[in-house]
Amino acid sequence: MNGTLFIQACLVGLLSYLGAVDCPWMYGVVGGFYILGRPLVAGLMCGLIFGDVQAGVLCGLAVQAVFIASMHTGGTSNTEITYASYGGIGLAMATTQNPAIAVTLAIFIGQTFGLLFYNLRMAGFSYYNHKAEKACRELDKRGLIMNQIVYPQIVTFLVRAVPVWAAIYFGKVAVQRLLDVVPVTITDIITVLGGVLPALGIAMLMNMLIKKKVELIYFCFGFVMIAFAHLSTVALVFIAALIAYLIFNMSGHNGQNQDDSSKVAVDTADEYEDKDLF
Amino acid sequence: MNGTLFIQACLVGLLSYLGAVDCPWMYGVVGGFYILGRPLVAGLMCGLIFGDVQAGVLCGLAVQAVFIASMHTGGTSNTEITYASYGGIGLAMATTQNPAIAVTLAIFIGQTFGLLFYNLRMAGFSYYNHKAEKACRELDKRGLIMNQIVYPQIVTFLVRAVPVWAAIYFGKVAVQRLLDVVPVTITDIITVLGGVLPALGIAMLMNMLIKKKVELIYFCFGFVMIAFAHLSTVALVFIAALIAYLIFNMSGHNGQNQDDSSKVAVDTADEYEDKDLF
Amino acid sequence: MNGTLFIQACLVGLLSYLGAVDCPWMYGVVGGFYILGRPLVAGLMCGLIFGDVQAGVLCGLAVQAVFIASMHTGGTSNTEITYASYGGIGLAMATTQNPAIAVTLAIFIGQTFGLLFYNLRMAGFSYYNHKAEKACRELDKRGLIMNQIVYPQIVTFLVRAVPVWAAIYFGKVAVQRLLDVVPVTITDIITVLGGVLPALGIAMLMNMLIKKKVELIYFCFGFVMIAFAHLSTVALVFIAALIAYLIFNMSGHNGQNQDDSSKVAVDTADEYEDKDLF
Amino acid sequence: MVDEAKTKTPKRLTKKELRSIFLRYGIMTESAMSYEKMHGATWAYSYMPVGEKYYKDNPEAYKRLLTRHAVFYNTEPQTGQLVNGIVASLEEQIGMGNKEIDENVPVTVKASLMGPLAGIGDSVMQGILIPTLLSIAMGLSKGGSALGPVFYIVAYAVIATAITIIAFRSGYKLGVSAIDKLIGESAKRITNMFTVLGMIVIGGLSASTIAVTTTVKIPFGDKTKGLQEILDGFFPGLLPLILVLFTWWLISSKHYGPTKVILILTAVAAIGVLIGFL
Amino acid sequence: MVDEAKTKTPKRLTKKELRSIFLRYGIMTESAMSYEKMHGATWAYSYMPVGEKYYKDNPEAYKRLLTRHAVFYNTEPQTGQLVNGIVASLEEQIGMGNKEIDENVPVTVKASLMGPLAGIGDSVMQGILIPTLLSIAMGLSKGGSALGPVFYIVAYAVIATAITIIAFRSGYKLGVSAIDKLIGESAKRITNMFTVLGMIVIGGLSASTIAVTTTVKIPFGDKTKGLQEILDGFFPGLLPLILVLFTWWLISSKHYGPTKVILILTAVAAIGVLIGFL
Amino acid sequence: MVDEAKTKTPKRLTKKELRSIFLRYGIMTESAMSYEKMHGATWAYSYMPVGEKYYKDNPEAYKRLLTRHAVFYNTEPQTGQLVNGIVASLEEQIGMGNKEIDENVPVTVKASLMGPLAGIGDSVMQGILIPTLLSIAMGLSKGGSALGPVFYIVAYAVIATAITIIAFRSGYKLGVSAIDKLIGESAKRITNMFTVLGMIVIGGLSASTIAVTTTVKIPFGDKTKGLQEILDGFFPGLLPLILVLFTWWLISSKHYGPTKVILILTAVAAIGVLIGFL
Ligand SMILES: OC[C@H]1O[C@H](O)[C@@H](O)[C@@H](O)[C@@H]1O
Ligand SMILES: OC[C@H]1O[C@H](O)[C@@H](O)[C@@H](O)[C@@H]1O
Ligand SMILES: OC[C@H]1O[C@H](O)[C@@H](O)[C@@H](O)[C@@H]1O
Repeated sequence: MNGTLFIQACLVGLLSYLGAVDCPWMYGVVGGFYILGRPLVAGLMCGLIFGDVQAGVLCGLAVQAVFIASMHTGGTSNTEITYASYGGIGLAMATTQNPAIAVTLAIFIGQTFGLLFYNLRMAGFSYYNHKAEKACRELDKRGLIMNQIVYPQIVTFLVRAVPVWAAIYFGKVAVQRLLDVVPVTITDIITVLGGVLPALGIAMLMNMLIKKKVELIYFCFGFVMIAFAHLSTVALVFIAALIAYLIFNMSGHNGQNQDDSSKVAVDTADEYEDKDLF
Repeated sequence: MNGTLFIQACLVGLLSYLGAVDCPWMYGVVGGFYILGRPLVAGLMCGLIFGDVQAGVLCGLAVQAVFIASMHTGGTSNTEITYASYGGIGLAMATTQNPAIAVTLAIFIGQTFGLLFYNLRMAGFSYYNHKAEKACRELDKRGLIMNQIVYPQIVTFLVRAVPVWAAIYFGKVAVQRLLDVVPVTITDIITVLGGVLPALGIAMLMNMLIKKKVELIYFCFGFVMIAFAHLSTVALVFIAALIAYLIFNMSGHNGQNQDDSSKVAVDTADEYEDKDLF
Repeated sequence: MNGTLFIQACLVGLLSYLGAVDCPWMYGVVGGFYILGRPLVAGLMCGLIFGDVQAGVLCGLAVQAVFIASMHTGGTSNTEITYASYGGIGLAMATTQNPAIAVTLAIFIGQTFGLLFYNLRMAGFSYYNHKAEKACRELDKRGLIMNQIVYPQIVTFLVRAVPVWAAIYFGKVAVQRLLDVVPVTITDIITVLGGVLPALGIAMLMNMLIKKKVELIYFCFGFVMIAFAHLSTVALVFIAALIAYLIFNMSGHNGQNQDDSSKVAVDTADEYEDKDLF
Repeated sequence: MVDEAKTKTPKRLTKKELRSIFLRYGIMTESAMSYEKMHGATWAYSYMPVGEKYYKDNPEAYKRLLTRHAVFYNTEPQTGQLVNGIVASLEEQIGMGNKEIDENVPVTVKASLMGPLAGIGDSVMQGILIPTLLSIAMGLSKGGSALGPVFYIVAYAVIATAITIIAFRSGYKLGVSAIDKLIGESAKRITNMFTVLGMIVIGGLSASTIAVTTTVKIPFGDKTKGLQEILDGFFPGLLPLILVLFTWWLISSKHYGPTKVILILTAVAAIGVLIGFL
Repeated sequence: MVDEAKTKTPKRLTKKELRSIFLRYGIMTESAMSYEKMHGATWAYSYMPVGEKYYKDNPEAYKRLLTRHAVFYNTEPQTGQLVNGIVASLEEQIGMGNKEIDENVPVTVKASLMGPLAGIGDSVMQGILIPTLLSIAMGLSKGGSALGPVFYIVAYAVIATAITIIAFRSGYKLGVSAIDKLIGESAKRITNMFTVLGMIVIGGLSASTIAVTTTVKIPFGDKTKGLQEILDGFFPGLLPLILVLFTWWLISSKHYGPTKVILILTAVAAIGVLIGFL
Repeated sequence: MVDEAKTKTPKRLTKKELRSIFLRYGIMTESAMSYEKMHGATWAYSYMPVGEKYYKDNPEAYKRLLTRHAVFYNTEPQTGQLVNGIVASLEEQIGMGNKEIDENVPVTVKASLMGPLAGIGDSVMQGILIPTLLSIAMGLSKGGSALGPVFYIVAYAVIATAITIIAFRSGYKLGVSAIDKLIGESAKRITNMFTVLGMIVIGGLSASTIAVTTTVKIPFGDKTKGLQEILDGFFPGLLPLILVLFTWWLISSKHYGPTKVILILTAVAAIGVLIGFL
């Protein structure tokens, strides 16, 4: 038994639980899913665990690029980013430490086992939900806590930490062998897929935001400002904010504010402000 | 007699008829005036005819730059682009194959003979128009077709294909001699004129679009985005579309949509859409 | 006595009076404060006086950068730019002709003696103002002219031209000595301060313009267009004009124009125009 | 729509007949264009299939049909298929005996739509679409590649054909109801939107197509510097901007025609070259 | 607010109790998330402090409290603290015996707010904030520096925590009055504003994150030129744009789920690689 | 206008008299400026020609004229010619005996216009025009060329003089009717437009003029990297932005005066340098 690897695998497994969307201990999703769960952070963590921060961050960087627009909306996710992060980067760190391999493994793990485990669990938790609801009706406070928190957490720990631990501890050898035999075309396809995947998260968000086809004009404007004018995202956020604010004001100029527009003298600007927005 | 040149001149003459604004056979202006008639396309065609596509395209490119903003509005044109394209590029291909010469010839032919022939024909067609109208009143179907289509087409073929053919077939020698004696100042002036000419087409369009002087701000904005921010036209079209859409929405927020604004709930967004624009 | 320096100092002193905010002789502030008073122009003037236009302009350039956003609003100024310009650049031209020294001296003179003299004079002129008012009540035309123009001008000439003259005539030696002993840290601080100072003028203007915190979005937009998109100020003015014009139109679409919007047919666009803006 | 079941005779136009009307108009619009009648009796030719269907036995009605479509008419021919579609649906109703639609209606519709549509159509097609596609194509042709013209031919053919088809179909579908939509408030908004789009894009177009630079050198100490370089330093494209505004002023305020303007521009170019400015 | 002085019992919630509600929700929201109930009974758990305070001696009311908070609920958990704040203030009123607020109100409030807030919250947090911070962080990590992830951890922790706190406080302060503000006209405007912001930013995001390039070479005379290079010449990012629009169309019009879309994208990548296009 | 034919005496002001009023104001506005009266009795001096014309034989009226124009007054002097023009037309009416205009009217007009005009005038002249021209001029002066200052002198003299003339003429033409236009709804819109223009441009101004960079180096593995370089990587100009917002906060929220702010900024610079940050 490889003692170091065992401990490393345990730590990575633990982190993959702590960074899960349903893990509460890092101040809910704030410190968990949205910090620990991000591949870039996972890269740093795995780097620390495997003793090579630079290699870890480079792996994190590569995986993050694939999952930067990963979305988790309405309980549905286009990828299981935590399995992907810790499974992919962890395994890569345990073997080649090659960012491209990390990406391949992350995509593979995230889209297969990851989504499978995730969806099974999401379906299964109905069981505890019903028991928790029953506990509410019966004023069974302990039952509520056990069924809403304790049992689900135990389950989610098991289906997350254990497989990731196993993947790293036992997968190391397998991965190394696999890498020797996998045809280069497969690697190419996965590389291309890595560039394509962000489209899914973005499309999910578009689906939420865009109600009329005409509104694609906003989307295309943003696209063009980056693709043609080579602005950075930070600059775009400011420009977009201006446009959004103009639209906000514009829409405010009809209806309710109309009748009393004459009353709104200059000196009442501040109260007016409150009524409107900030 | 130079057999090859004869055939080449015939082909160019034919194309200069097919690309004319009043030639129907290429699906009206779609395939004719707006495709065959453009100097860039004429360059390709002449290149094919004279057996040097690259030289042809280069001539077409140079002439197209001069005529890119050429407008044909209300029957009035700032240039006779088809004579210019095929006369200029055709002659240049028959002689020096030099793009600068092509531009000079195109401007010269377009602004002199070209506009002359064009305006004479536009005036003369009144004759057929009256006969066609009379045919309508008398239910003379054949008369309508002859006077509205057949005779005018024969005339326009003659005043287009023949002069262009003649210019190339007989002009070759003349042009070559002329080029030896014409002073460099004249060439310089024509070169400068080539850079200046697009201003006319644009100004004609401005005249159609700009109703109040303040609206020059839109024009200047477009100018600045290209001249200062070095955006491409494609990017500008997207940006302009966003601004136009904002203005469309803005103007919609008064008047009719006002009263029932409260009724427009979120779920009726789609019907609302139809009422508005797309 | 150094005759050349004496005359040079006199000329610089005279210019520092002519470029003052309260000096009328150059068509008020137009030719005085806003032309002669600007450091860039002062640089040219001092260059001419000291016989090295290039060095003068370079000093003017450096000082202008510090004071480009210098504001004079409501009688209050964040710096006494005329003392700064002529004192600083003049002294530098009399000594090292080094732009960095010019900046240091300009900041030093402007923020200390300059503001001191300025504020004392602004307070002191109340005296003449009261006498001028009395003259009005008594229809004492001569008294009005003397108290409103003659005496104040004599005073302002004395508190401006004389100190600047003295600073240059006597300061030359002192400055040269000082420069040998002043620690480099002080120079560094003044250099940094030179970069920081424009913030004050801008902040004063922001204070006048920005009524609600949300409006910072406009400010930030302008900032981003320069800092990220590397546009020039000229381009920004056009873009800003477009946005301002959109907002102008937007605000016009409520209230008064509403009711008669149907009456505003296309052909009355020109009269409508007058009613609105230009 | 009238009740089709009641009477036997009135049949709607078949797909084939509609296609015929569409093509006759699309192909022949400008076949006999004169300044006096412009598209004139092409309409009569286009509606012969309607006459053949409904007025085979009613020569008076047939005559009236042809005669009312032999008057002056002019609009942008491609987007103009919209009007053709509307008129087709109106003439179909008239032919089917719908008494609610007077025989004057198609004439009025044509007369009231042709103006606005010419404005929008020309600016969208000639002002935006064609120059944009051409400038893309010109980029692809650098060095003389045939790719550019081929791209343009394909792109324009596809897009413009699609526009004609969509325009005709929409017009036919909307029919009478189109009049409200196309003349009412909403139409003004759409026109306005396209006008703004057009103004911005042609602003950009003038920056990218008008090529005027000055050759003047101005002395800078012992070296000289191009005036053009200096202009580019603070306002790239200033000369083209001045030129296009000047040309616009000639047309819009002086009401000069294109030929007069060309002469003036030629004079400007000649003088500019002769005095060594351009 | 009810008159607190009148009766002894009804006390407002203490700071400590409020903090407890805030934290219970913030930490446990997604602890037992299933597709069936989503956040469900976490709310019951969060409001146990209210039960302990007000319903210690009233088990029926306590049961009703827990039961009404055990139903399906889902929103973006971080910004969702706003709803938690509002509900806290409502439950406080109910607990204090304010008869004007029915026990149904919190349930209705939750049900009507959760939808809009999910939309805005997800797009602001997952669509704008996280990708923007991550892309900054990725820039800082180039070469493998730990600076990137450290920056992200700190920045996101601070900003997201601040958002949760501000959201909860605003909600609690607004209380019942929030309902108007959050469902009325003004809320629609704010939603709209954020939607526009989101659409523009994700447009930019897709330009910067989706990485698809073609490897096709096309012959250019004797040399070959990359198709990608040609595309970049007139529309940088055209392939990513097409891809994301295609993906969006799959989701929005075809109503495919993420898994199906991933399979399609994988097929696209595989075929693209196999035919040598990608 | 009163009927000029009826009585002999009331004559309108001659061109020469108007020019005199225009110049007296334009030249002398700030000649005796104190914090107490600001432009004060310059107005009395400016309106002496009116007194000489109308009140030669009516010393009481002459006294009243001078006295009412000896009160506190302050606005931006150049654009302020607008008010001078309005007042000239009012005083002309009063002088001609038009009883409809009370002698109080000019005073009220001045008092109500001076505030808004100071805001707009300062931001347009000092906030936009001058910095823009100066930054162009500074570009032209690189290397020490006199071209920069010469350009600025000419450009500002021409533009500002034109502004004063146009402002005076418009004011005189509008006369009483100006009051509505300048205080009503429309004026608020124009003010608002210029305010937005100003805010955007000074945003850009702060990006281009405030020069603060940090000298801190941070270790990056074995090498070090400038913090500034890192900041530039994701937010160019972050330090200037923070600085200007901080300064604005000092002025707008803390209500510090310029001198206090300068001291604070000096302290910031000093500390920054001493701790090795700036
Ligand atoms: O869509 C709202 C919300 O739904 C679920 O709770 C999860 O998917 C969250 O990540 C998401 O924010
Ligand atoms: O202006 C509308 C229309 O007028 C004429 O028919 C021609 O000049 C066309 O090219 C133009 O589109
Ligand atoms: O603020 C208006 C006005 O106030 C004073 O008169 C001076 O500070 C001027 O420079 C300024 O323009």
